[in-house]
Order: sequence, then C-alpha cells, then structure tokens
Amino acid sequence: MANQKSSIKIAPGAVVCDESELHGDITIGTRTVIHPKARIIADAGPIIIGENNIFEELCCVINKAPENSTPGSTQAVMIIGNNNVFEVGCNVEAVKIGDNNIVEAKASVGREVNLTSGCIIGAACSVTCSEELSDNAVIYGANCERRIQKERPPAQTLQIDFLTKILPNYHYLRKPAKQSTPQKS
Amino acid sequence: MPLYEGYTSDKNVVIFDFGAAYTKCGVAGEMCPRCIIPSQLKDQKTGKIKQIWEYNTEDELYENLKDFLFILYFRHILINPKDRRMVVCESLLCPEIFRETLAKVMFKHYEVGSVLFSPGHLTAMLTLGTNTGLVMDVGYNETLVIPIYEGIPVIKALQSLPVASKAIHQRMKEMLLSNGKVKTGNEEYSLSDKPELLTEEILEDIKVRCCFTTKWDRAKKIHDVTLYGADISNLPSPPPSVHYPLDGGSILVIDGTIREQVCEVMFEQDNEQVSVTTLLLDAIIQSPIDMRVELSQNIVILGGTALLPGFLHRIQMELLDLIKQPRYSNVLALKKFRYHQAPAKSNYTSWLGGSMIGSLETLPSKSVSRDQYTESGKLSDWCNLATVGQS
Amino acid sequence: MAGTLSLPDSEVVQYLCACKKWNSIYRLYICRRCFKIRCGDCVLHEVDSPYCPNCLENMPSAEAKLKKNRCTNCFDCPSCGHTLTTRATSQMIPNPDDPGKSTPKKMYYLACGFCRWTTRDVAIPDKPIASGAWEDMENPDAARISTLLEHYQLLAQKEKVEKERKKYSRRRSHLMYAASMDKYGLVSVAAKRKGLISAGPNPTIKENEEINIKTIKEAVTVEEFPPLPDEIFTEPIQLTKKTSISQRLAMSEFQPSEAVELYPRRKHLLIRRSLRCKECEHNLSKPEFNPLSIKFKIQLIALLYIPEIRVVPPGELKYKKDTKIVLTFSNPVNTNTKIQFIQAEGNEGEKVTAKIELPKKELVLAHRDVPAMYADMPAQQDFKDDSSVVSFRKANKLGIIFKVTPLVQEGDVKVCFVLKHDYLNTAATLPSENEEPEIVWLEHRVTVNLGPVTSSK
Amino acid sequence: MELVDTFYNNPEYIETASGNKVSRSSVLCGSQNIVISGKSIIMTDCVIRGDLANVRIGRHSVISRKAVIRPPFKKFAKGVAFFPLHVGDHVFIDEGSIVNAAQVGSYVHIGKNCVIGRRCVLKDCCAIADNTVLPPETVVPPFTVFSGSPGQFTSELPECTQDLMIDFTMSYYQHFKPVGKGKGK
Repeated sequence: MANQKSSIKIAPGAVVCDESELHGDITIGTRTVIHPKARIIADAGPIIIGENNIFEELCCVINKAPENSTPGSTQAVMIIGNNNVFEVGCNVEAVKIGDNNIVEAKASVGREVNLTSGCIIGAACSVTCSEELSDNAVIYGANCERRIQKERPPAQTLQIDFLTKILPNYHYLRKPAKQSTPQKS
Repeated sequence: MPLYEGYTSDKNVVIFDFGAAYTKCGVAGEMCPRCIIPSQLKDQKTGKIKQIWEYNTEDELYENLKDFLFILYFRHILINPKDRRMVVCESLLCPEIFRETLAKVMFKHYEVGSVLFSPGHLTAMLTLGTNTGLVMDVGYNETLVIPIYEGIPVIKALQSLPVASKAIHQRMKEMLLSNGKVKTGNEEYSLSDKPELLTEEILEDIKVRCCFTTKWDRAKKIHDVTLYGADISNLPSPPPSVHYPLDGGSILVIDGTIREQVCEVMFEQDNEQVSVTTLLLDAIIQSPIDMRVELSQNIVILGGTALLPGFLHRIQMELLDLIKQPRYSNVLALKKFRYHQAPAKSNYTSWLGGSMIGSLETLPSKSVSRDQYTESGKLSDWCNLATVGQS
Repeated sequence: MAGTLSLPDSEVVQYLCACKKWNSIYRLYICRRCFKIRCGDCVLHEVDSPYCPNCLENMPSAEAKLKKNRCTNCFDCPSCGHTLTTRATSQMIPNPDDPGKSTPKKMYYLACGFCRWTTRDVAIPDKPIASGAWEDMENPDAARISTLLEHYQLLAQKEKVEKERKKYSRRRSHLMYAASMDKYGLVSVAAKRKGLISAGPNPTIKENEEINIKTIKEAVTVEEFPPLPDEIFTEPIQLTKKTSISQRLAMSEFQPSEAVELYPRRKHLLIRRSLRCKECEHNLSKPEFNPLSIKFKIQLIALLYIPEIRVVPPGELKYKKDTKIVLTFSNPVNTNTKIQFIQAEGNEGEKVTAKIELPKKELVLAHRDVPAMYADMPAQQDFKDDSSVVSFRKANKLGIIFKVTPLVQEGDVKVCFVLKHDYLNTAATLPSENEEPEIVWLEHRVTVNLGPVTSSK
Repeated sequence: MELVDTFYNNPEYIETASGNKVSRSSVLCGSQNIVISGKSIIMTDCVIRGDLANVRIGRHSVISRKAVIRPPFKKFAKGVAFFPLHVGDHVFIDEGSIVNAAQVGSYVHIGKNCVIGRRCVLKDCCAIADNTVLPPETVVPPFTVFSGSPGQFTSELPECTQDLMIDFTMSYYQHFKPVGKGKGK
C-alpha cells in the first residue's frame, strides 16, 4: 500500500513523548497524553484523536487496511473520541471509538468492533467479532464474559493533570504545531 | 459398639454427597453445603480436567478420591479429617466399588473416625419431616424414582431411566451441530465445521441461562412434529433466538427451537413408552396397593436438573394427563397428586438430610467406626447383609 | 523448566518414598526418626492456621469454625470472584437541624475492580460505615430447618436414654430416621437373622414415654407449581442478566438465576498446613503462625538433607551405544557428605530403559557454604578427584560421569540406581549431652530420565 | 536439568559495578529514580517507568524481555499519586509481563505474559502462572500460585520455594554470559 506522507498535528496542551512512534496522518487533540514507546500507526488512513486520551507504553493503535481490501480503495478514517485510556501493551484496530472507553493492558480490539462509549475491554481480552458493543459494556475474564455497567468509568482528568506535569521533566516532547512535522527516522 | 460415643457434641461432622456432576460438601447441622463443586480434578501438570467418576481400575478411583477429598478437606471445609466422623449421602444405585474405595480412602488414608453411608433418597425425606413419599431424583446421568413407605424404601418398585442432564446436553449438541451458526468478524459458518467449540461447560451454561422446560400444551404440538411426523407448520412459534458469545471472537446463534426443545428429551416416551413422568406412575403401580394413594399425595422431586425453569409445572401437567389415559386409568384410581417442597434447593436436598443425621447424638451407633473397619476390612455387616438380601 | 514455575523439571529425577511412590525431591520430606523419605501421601496433613488471603490476618481455628471459614471483613465479587474493594462517596443528606439545607455524608459501597460489579448494581443501599455493615442474607427456610433439627435431636436423645435404660430389652430403634439408615429395609431382616429382635410394627412414637415429644408440623404439600411466564416465549433473553452456574453454586443457599439477586460473599479462608510422619507422628513441617512469614518452625524437607541430583543435558543417546553422561550432586548440608552408588535391584514400578555403569569408589561432596556463595569466593578445596569419574567440582556441587547404554530404540532413556550417603543425625542427641552426633547411612532409590533416545538414522 | 548457558551479545549489555547486567535496548525512564541492588539482569526491550515514581529492584532478580515495570497510581480526592514499586531479591519476571504492583516480595516467580494489576501485593515465595491477569489490588500470600483471569489461588508451592528461587536466579546469573568469553565449563 502506498504510504502517504506523515503529517502529525498536535494540538496545544497535548503531551506527546518523543520516544513514542507515530506514523502517517495523525491528529492529536488537546490534553491527550502519549507515553514513550506507544505506537500509533495511520497506515490505511488518517487517525483523529480527541481530547483527554491516554496512550500508555507499548500500546499499539493501528488504522490497518482490512485483509480483503484492494489497494487504492477508499480510506477509512479512524476516529477516537475523548477520555479514552489505552493501557500498556493493548492492541487496537477499531476505527470507531467513542468516549470514555478503557482498553486495559494486553487487550485487543479488532477492526470490526465498534466501541461506543463507556466500554471496558478487560486485561488480556480479545474482541474481534463484528459487532457494536453497547454503552458501558464490560468485557472481562478468560472467556471474555460480558456485563453492562451501571455507570460509565470516570474520566482520568486527574491522572492527565499529573502526567502533564511530570512527563516533561523526564522526556523530550514533540512540539505542538499547526503544520505537519517531518517524521523522524 | 459405641466406641466414640460422647464426642459427638463436637459438631464437626463432615457431610458429603458425591454427585455424578457436582459434589456437595459441608458440616453437619448447617443449613446448606459449604461448597457445591464439580466432581472433577484438575491435573496440576497437564491442566487436564478429569471426572472423579471416570476410572478404569480401582487404584485409579482410589487416587481420584484421595486427591478430591484432599481438596474438600483442606481447601473448602478446613477440617482435619483424622478421627472425624463422616456422613456420605449416596445414590441407591451407587456402585459397590465406589463405596468400598471411598471407605478405604477415608479410613486408610485419612484415618477418619467413622463413616455413615446413607441413601440420599432417604435423607431427603428427613428434610420434610415425613417418612412416606415418592422420591424422584433427576440428576446428571439418570432419573431415579423410588417409593419410600414409613421410612423404608420399596426396592421392588424402583424405576430408573438413563435420561437427565447428560441427555439434555447431548440433545443440545446434536441440535446445535445440525443448525447452529457461528459468527466471527464478518464471516458466518456453521458450527459443525468446528464442533470442538462446544465443550461440556458451554453446553451446561447454555442450558442454565437459555433453556427451559416448555409448557405442556406447546410440548404436545412439538412432539406431534418431532416424533409423529406432523407438518412442521404445526410447531408453536419458537421463543426468540439468542446470540451467545463463545469468546471475544465468535458468537453462536442459538435458535429458539433449541432453547425450547432440548429438555423434551426427558419427556419423549421411548419405545417402551417410558419418560421421566411415567417413572412416577410406574413406581406407584409397582408398590403395594395400600400405599398408592399416600405416595401420590407425597411426591418429592430432587436433583439439580429439577431446577430448570418450568420443570416442576410440566411434571404436574403431564401426570394429570397421563392418569387419564387408559394405560394408567385402568390400573390406578388416582385423580390428584400433591408435591412436597423441601426447605432447600433441590440440588442439595439430600445433603441437607445428611446434615441433619450428622448432627444427631445417635450418629456413632449407626456409623462404621475405623476400628470396626480395620477389623473386618470391609464395611459394616448390615451393608453386606443388605447386598445379600438384594440379590 | 516445569510448567510455569521455575521449579527445575520435577519429572526428570525422581526419588522413591517410603510408601513406594515416585516423586521429585522438591515435594519430599525426611523423617529424622524413621530415616525415611516421605511424600505428600505418606504424611498426615493437619490444618494449622486459617488466614484470610486478602487481609492476611490469622483467624483462630475456633473462630474460623464459627464463621464457616469466612473472613469478617473481606468480600468476593459474586459476579467474577475477585475481591471487592470498599469505595467511599459523599452523599447529600438533609440536615436534621435545618431541613432546607443538606450536608455531605460519607457513604460506602463495594466494587469489583475486575468486572466492575458494584453493590449499587443490585440496589443494595450504601452503608454509613466502611466495614461490618454488610449483613448476610437469611435463609428463608431457616425456621423450618431448625424446628426439624430440634425435633430429631429430641428423638435421638430419647433413643439414647432408652438404650441406656433398657439395655437388655433389645428393642428396635423406633425412629424414622433410624429406618432411614436402613438402605434396603433390611435392618429388621438382619436383626431377625441374628435373633435380636421380634418382628413387629414400627411405631413412630411409643406411649408412656418419659420425654414427651411434640409432633412437628406436617410438611406442607402443594398441588400446583407456577407455570412458566408467557414472556419467555416472546421476549428476547438478555444473557448478561442471567447468572451462570458457577455464580449460582457459589451462593449455594440461594442460587439466584437473575444477576440482580447477586450478593457479596464473604471471602473464604486459606490455611497453612503442618505435616506429621504417619508412622512416628513427629512433625515434618510446621509453618510459623504468621501467614506472611516464609520461615518454618519445623522444616524437614528432603531438599535440605538429601543430595539433589540434576542432569547436565546429555548429547546424543543412541541405541546400544555406551554414552558418558554427567549428573550433578549438590550437598545441602554444611558438613562434607560421602556418597556411594549401588545398582538397583528388583523393581519398584520404575520403567528402566537403559543400563547404567556406576562409579565404584566413594565420593565426597563438599559442604555448603552460604556466605561464600553470595561473595563469589572460590572455596578452597582439595579433594584429589579422579578425572575419569569426576567431571567438575564447584562449591558444594559435584559433576559425576556415568556410562549409560540405552536399551530401547525409541522413547525416553531412563535409568535407576541407589544413592547411598552418610547423614549426621543431629536430632537424636540432646544439646546437654556432649556426645558426638550419630552418623547414619541413608539409601534412596532414584530414577533419572535422560530424555528421548536419538533415532539411529 | 542443570541450566544451560544463555549467551548475549557483549556490547548489547552494560555491566554495572554492582554486577547488574542491563540491556542497552531496554527503556529505563527516569533512571535516577531506579535502584537496582546488584547482580540483577534487565533484558532487551524491557520498560521500567522510573519517571512515574521510584522503582527499586533487589539482588539477583531477572526481568526478562519485553516486561514492563510500572509504578501504580491511586486516585485521591485531590489528585493522583503514583506509588513507588519495590521488587525483592531473587525474583524472576518472565517475558512480556506487565507489573503494575505496589510490591513484589522476594523469591517470586511471575510467568510469561501476565498482567499484574495496579497496587497488587505479591508477598514472598509466591508464583504467578503464565498468562495470568491479576486484577487491581489482588493480594498473593506466600506459598500460593495464582492463575487464570481473574487470577485466583489455584495451588500451593512446596516449602523449599525459597531455596529453589535462590538457586534458580543465582545460577541464571552465572549462566548468563557474554558471547566469546568463557564459554562452557
């Protein structure tokens, strides 16, 4: 597939560690935190990330072409809403992600899954079936059992406050800029 | 004989009910078992699950029971088995080898003080405060009906049918393999392509969460179609189908007909016109004539399978219908039936009776003590006499 | 590595215990009085101290018995089984002094960090105190069960009294539960054969009894059971609202079928076990009282007294071809240990698939020196080893060369031999006596699995 | 079986004065907050988040490839705090495991691909089986093995666990050798 030019737009207020790996056309909303060693790859189309999201180390968010797609077919835009948390080592390919979702450590979400809002994909769970998860769905356990939670998980505002303060002390950050920054090799 | 008499004030008598699917275990005098766990062992090395009832040799059974009791004593009951009294509620059809091996493990390996083997059907009567009844036990492997009169089982009237939970699982598996669909990603394939997805646990979970015993009038229509070849259009409109997630990646579509029809395996009369319901009437017919009315007024239903929604109502409707049919109306002049409701869930009623026996002061005199066992190397005399008498 | 643990492969080297079972040395004990190796099956296990695996607090056995082995403070999630955590929230309640205003008040509820179940999900009201406010549910049949129990207990007492009083009158137990002991209705038959009792009816209660027993209320019978609700045929089922069988059975008393009826369950205790030799009843293992401690009051485990054998991965093992292999022997005690080898005779259930040639000479294992181990100091050793037998020597470890001839063309190569070593029995001598500790020789039958034979192609 | 030698490419690892062997391709964020007591091994692609809070690792411990050591956070009414993470002596953490614990005692074995949730407490002499998910705040008592998802008590460890772990981690260190030098014995 033809790799389009990298263009990364970081809104002011976002904290993007330089040690993270960003490829392709990515827009990052304000107050979103991207930890070192996080990977966001806009391969098959752009990725638009909203506000107040956390991407922890070794998480991997990919906009990946579906297996049976022909090259040059219409690009899918991956849209991630606000207040989502992608924990350590998770793997996300879903193109539609709403708000207030938590993808826990080592969980994996397939491209066909529609994460609505308030969903929690439990640690090490894998959801790949083509389906729309209902709001506040919780997937947990060895057999990916399901529940519907009464309240949606709270936003991680306080954690973001803390990380915004502490991360710049230890890491080089990518500068928020209007224009596209060239991708480092 | 009462060697240990006097120390029953110590209430820590352990009560067991080793079922084919689940084992109930707890302490005498308590109102419910401390644990109801699958009668199975997990191999620490291979992680393979093994049913304790699966054995080829006595040694294998001995090892199974030894390991299983270890878990019960030290993981669940947390009681030192040494010199402790045990009560075992057993099925009337419990194989001799199982009882003898169990006694051997308890006395020789765990050095328990005494063991009382008591038939579960009889202990269940204790929970009712009555001593006459027609006891039906719908378990995992089989359904068993036995009349009990004045506390004594009428052995000659015993009825059994190898149709219970296991048969339901089997039927469900057949039906799902013939028309079950699995969805993964964007694809859909039929379940028969991947039959290994249907484990016993999943079958059980589907049964527990989705299935029920349908109403009698609907069942009649279903039987007309499935057994007597009536046109399929006569089927009542089935309940909604269920999307059952097998794991994160695939969803099994369970048709409404499966939810409604799997339990029918218990009510379909076989070639000899026997179903679980006819067992009850056949047992009454086999009993002496002066007991019959009383039995029909004291039906007791036990076993985990009886917890299926609609099961009890269905039995009641079927009995009322069967009794009007010439096959039974010619022999039995019964019009009504009455049922007991034990103060327990039906899957641990027998256990509760055992818990009652175990809390009584007379327990020592009824049990086999370790000394007696070591002397004879077998279980008590009456057991042997009983087996002689039975044959 | 064996499975998930860093236990050295427990299947490779196995020792024969006193009850003739093969086990790895890590699961074996040694009785210092019988001088026998014991396995988990030939020792007596005892419940030592119950403790809660979450708050790690000990509970005295008597209290644990009373609490049905459940912790008073910790709860498990009824949905997934993980431990629930207490969460605090503040709620606004109307001020009693000034009805127009409301004041914040701390309220607590329980929540699961795994499946996110909370007590609010099932409409259990929040509690004003952090712990101790979560009552257990009451068994709806409790009253009936207690009445029955009381009744049977009275009957049983009466029977006992009667037995004492009329020891010679030899009458049949007249209780219905007595009959219920009678599996095939044959107690009377048996008794008749023995000529013990006269046949007769089986009255439930005799007249002119001293203890008067009230007859209990007859069990209520019903004629009808409620039918299935009609919705079941029309409404789609919501799987998430139905409980699974394990969720039901975990609450054995109630077994709810609907998820809204789930209730927090008290955490089940765990125990530390102590072990006793079945023969001499001496303790082989006794943990400290504190569940956090990894020390033992008594710890007679084989690994601390018997040389541990390991296999240095061998090269090719070919059918009928003599091969030199190296086994290492580690000395666990802080005195030098002499070892000898004897060919195994007879058969104790092992499957030997190769011949082994054993060193004839006695060998010495150097003592274990823990400080040197950490300091990386090469200990001064001078054992004048014969290099045809000894492959290497390193601290308390000795690599010994054996000659093995596989006798099979496929499958694992297994050898069996007897390891004999001396052992300083410090347990037998009391510290007051100034006697030299006794030296005993112990023999252990050992099998070693050297792995599959290399195919001769 | 006796352990066999594991070889590594000499320039790939740094050996510190106290005998620690740390891979150059591991990510040690906020290294001034990370204390490794000596003779411990940190392998390739590990991530240790010293930037979030202090991390202390004891002697003779092994952190295998792709493991993540990440101090846990806790939410308070007024903000978020990351807690220091202590790992004891003779601890073995196998490949790909994520450790978010508050405390890992000594003589602990954590299997492959585990997720140890926030603020878990692993006491001395315990083990976590491969692929286990320990939910937040799980307590693992001594001499127990936890496995499954959610991780629960499944079996017991032998009394000699401490001796075994000492032997295992020490011989692991002894057999962890640079290539080209002192091969074999």
